[in-house]
Amino acid sequence: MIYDVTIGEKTHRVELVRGEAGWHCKLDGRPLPLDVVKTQEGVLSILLGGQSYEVKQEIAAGESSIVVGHQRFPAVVRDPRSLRSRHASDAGAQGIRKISAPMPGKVVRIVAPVGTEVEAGQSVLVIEAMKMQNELKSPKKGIVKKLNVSEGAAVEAGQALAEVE
Amino acid sequence: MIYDVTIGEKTHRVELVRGEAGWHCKLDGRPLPLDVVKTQEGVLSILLGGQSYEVKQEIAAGESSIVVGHQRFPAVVRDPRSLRSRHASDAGAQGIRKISAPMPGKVVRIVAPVGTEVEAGQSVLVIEAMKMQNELKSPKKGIVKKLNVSEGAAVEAGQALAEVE
Amino acid sequence: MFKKVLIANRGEIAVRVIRACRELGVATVAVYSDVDRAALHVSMADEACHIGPAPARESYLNIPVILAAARRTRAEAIHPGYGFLSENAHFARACAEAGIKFIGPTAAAMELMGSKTRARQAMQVAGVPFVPGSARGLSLPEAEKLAAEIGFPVMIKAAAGGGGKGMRLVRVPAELKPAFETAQSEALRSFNDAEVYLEKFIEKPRHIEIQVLADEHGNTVYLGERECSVQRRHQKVIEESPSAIVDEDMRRRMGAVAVQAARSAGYTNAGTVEFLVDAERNFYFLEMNTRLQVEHPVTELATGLDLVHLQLRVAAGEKLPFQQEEVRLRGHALECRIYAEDPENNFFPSPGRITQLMQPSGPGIREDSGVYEGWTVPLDYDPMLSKLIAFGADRGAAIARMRRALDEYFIAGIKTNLPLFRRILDHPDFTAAKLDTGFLDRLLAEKAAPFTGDPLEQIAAVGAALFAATAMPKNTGQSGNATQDASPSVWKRAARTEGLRS
Amino acid sequence: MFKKVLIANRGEIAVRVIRACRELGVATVAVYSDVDRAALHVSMADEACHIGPAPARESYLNIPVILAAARRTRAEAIHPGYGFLSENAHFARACAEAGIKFIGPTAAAMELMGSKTRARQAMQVAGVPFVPGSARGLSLPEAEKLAAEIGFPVMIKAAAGGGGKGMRLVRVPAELKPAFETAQSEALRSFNDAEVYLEKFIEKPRHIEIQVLADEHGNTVYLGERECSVQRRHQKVIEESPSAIVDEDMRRRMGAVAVQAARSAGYTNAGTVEFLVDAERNFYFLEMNTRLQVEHPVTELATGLDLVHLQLRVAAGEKLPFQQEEVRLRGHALECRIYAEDPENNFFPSPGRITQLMQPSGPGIREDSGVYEGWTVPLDYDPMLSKLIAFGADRGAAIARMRRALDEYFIAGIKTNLPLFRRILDHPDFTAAKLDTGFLDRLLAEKAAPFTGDPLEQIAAVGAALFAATAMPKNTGQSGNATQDASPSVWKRAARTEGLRS
Repeated sequence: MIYDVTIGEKTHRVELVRGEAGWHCKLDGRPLPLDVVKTQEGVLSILLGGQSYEVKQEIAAGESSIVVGHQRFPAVVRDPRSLRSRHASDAGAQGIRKISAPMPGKVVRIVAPVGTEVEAGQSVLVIEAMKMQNELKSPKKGIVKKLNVSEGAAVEAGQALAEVE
Repeated sequence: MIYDVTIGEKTHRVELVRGEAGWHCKLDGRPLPLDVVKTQEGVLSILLGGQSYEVKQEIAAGESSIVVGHQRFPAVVRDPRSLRSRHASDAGAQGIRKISAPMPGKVVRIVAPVGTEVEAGQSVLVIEAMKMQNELKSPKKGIVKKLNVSEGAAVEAGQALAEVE
Repeated sequence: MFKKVLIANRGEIAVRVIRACRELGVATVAVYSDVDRAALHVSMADEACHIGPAPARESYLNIPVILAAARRTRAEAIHPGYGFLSENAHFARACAEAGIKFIGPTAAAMELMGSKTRARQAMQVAGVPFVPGSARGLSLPEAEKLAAEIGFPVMIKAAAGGGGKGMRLVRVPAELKPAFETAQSEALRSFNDAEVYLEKFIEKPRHIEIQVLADEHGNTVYLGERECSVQRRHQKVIEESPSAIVDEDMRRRMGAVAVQAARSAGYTNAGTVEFLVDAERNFYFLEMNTRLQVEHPVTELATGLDLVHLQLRVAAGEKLPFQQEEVRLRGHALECRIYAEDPENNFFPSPGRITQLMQPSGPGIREDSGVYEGWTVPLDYDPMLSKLIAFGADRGAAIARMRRALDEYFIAGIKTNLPLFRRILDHPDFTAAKLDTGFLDRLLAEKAAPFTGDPLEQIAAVGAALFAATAMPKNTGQSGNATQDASPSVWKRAARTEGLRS
Repeated sequence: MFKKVLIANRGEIAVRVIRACRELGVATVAVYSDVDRAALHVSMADEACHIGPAPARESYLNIPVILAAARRTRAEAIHPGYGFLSENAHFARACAEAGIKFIGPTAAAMELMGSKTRARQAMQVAGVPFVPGSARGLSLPEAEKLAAEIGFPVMIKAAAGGGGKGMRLVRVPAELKPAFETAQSEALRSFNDAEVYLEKFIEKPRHIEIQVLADEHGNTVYLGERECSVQRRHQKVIEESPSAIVDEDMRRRMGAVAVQAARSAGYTNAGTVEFLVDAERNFYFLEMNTRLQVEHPVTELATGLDLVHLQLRVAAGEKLPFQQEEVRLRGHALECRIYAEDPENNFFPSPGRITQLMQPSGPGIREDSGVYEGWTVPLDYDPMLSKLIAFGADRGAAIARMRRALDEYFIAGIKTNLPLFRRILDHPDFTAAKLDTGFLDRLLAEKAAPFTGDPLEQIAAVGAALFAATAMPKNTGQSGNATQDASPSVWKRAARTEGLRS
């Protein structure tokens, strides 16, 4: 099996062959003499050159991270043969000028109606979830071009609420 | 679904119907207004008449017990239609005059060879597992009639090792 | 001692109180809303009463329904926990009228301390310095007038408030109006009371509070201090006891003030007197919280006492089992509040199903948790999941131990603020105890260390591929459909037969 | 402080030492046998070395292989834990010769205390009363002769022994021969040394031991006592600190004797002087254990110290960071040793796969565990899984808290002795602290309370039916085949869609 694993800016090519003795692994062409054991669901114990690593898979809100020790690595895994991503890649990373709801909640106030000129960081609307009110701020200086919701509306995680141009 | 549940000497008839609102339950003919939620694998939260019970299923060494609070109830469940037990019933309870290995191990010494007269509680052979030596004692006064193993033999859990008559 | 106590709360504090009751041989009654039927506190209690739909106002804030549950179950007392009805004098009074002991101060003491005006007067009598500002609720015009007088920055606070809900900092006049309105509506939602007031904002203060405990026979003691300067938007994130800047003398002075404050209010049971401490170690009375605090465990570890046991015993009419001189602090304790929120995304709440939970343990580690693996965190309540507490011989040892425990802690399925704590504990200002309530905001403004080039990145890459190759989309954070749940077992089979192991 | 330490052990103690190292910033090297590749201590360590097949003699007792691992990984020191090589003077010497610090006493001190004759002489110098018997290994004829002299009952002990392995009580002459031989072969298997000796058996003694700690600069302190009278076949089952019968004066006297014993042996690092205490509270020197004890956590909770931290610091050449006068006991701590053994079936070991693990937590609860859910307990080693420790303001509070924690503890897949602890903690003699080393055998001779007629039986019956109806044969204690692992998910699906919930 061949995978392209993107962590931050870097993409690594990982080749895996499951043999009698376990896994044979190449990372970016170099063979890695891994000793891998699955200890629990989503938890691997990897020995490499005498070093011991506990590797955990953290999937939450559609993002997949790999935890090694106390380091977390957001990882996107692609199978180069089928050029689609196995895990949704982090939308937040793409720097779009949309304002979307980060979790389910309720719109309690529109601060900047359509047409309002806003500074970067100025709040556009306020949504509430789990007893906390949170101001959704404009990602850029510009004008509120679009509002897809009105006060009182219930919103889903990821739902696009407004656009700033 | 109908089950006969044997706990100790008593056998209870439990009738279960899974309805829209959850489970309808009768115990020995009397309807019980249960409120049941599965919180984890093998763990139920049962509300009955305002009382809250955490009910856990403990299966170990082929025996099934139900744990409620800090009480453990060895339970054997039978489906009366198919008259076989769902869980192996506790062999130990049947008071047979066999001596069998309670866990995998190794016979380190035969104390009472075939023909030896033994008192109840007198050791017949010694097996070792997990660094502990344990003397297997005669369940009754009598004569060792049969030995199925010799010193050094590896034995499985439940394997009949000797008979006393 | 009471035979039976009803716990008018949920989450970790309900579990914590149930544990204390069990240890004292007291039967417990849990209450739960529609979304909490499968919650931990319901399974752990001896009895459980359904009290309504998810919204707190219709369940955990619903006084008539909760009192009815107490009567029906013949509970002799009610423990309110923190939040919800814990500082609601109407509730305390209603309990008294119903002949049910409210485990906390009297309604009168609560009202006195709840009323900023009267609390302030009591403090003046006690000669306590306090922060300038309005002692009572204001209208927006009044607020604007007062703010102009005492000068910006100012703080807007919910009169019925606590825990940072309905609080807003205002640095310039232009910000006052929107902040005032947000605070009002948040206060209304959180406390059923829109009243807010205004105070001068002290720059770079430390938040240090004194735990007090009073029995109903006139004995009042203080149990050392807690420093809670690590806050985000006035929500405490890490607390510790003792404080690195409080010495014996300062502790005695703050303790004396706190005890006097409590006495002047005729205070009984457990309470906390909060102070702001400036750079010169002057302390200003902030407010008195007339309830058990979230962060009470650090005091328990530093003193060796159990505050909930003591709350129950005092409420049952017992005398305090010790004198002030017998209270000794030993070692250092640290608490991290673990929230279901995403530190990489404005700390927005991240409700959902906990698909995996690996909890730390071992020497010096205590966890007060309200969740379990498989539990779905509802979005209707405060997103705190658990409290992780570390004890060590000194502050350095406690920090090192907390780091170790955080490394062992793993939660999947929902986002949590776990990654944040590592950053805080590694920050030179934190390890040097150079703290003020702005510390965390400054840290969050700093760029997090980039992981690229981290030697572990290669292992992570290989791990990611191995997880993909052995596809186990178990912990996807959704409450699993067929394929998601079935595949792990399929995978497990494969692993065993073909052997992942070499 | 050391840069890197190798832990020559497994299970909970390896995990506990790794945690301490991490807290002190020391890198760790784990060692593991074939059956321990997936063990917790391997995942937790920074490095791991395979040291051979399952049998301890070929792995955890294999000195050359372990030293080679230490050299290869450039470990500066080795922590032996308890058991295995922890009291093996050859190993300590071999470490010294290899230039690797053995974290424990010198080989010489170990040999002195390991030799009953010389230990006895040292004790005589120190004026310590001791139990009559042979100080050295005996042949069977010698044993029979001596037993006749000092009179029955007598105790046979492994010369290289400890932890009850190779110990046998003999009440009448006829029992001597078989017991002697069993002890010899068990000693050979456990310690590679068949030598056994013989001692007078004191009726109804309490087992009370003193923790000592010595640095390499001539400072030796005692850290209070532990009572370990709850034993089965000389295996400690529950330990506590302080002891209910030890007052300040007795503690001081026992402590002085223990410190003198340690000094007379040129003892360094942590050690324990065990005493038998008779009904008149006279104490007799039993032996000195030249290692960290399994039960060290109760001392840690009572004193607020971390013994493994101190072991490492002392071994690294640091001075003790405190004086004897600074050591203060506070509260009461209790430890339950959780074993994979079946209390309803002669306590036979019950190895196998842990299919479910629910662990207690909350106030005053510490767990030092070496296992996790899904781990298969090998049958090759001591069956201890974990240690559950409870702390409370006094003995009663600690017991109540331990009961509460035991109620929260659940292990499925293998049999454990968890059910036994409830019986012990509820026993009037235990709660009254009327203890001696025969207490547990007497309790076990009593018939366990019958559960029939228990009001909970009906709930259990319904629960059993519900589990059958929703068939989830997950935790069958076998390391799961396809159907067993697949069905839970199938069931889960059913539960969600049709809703078990009402």
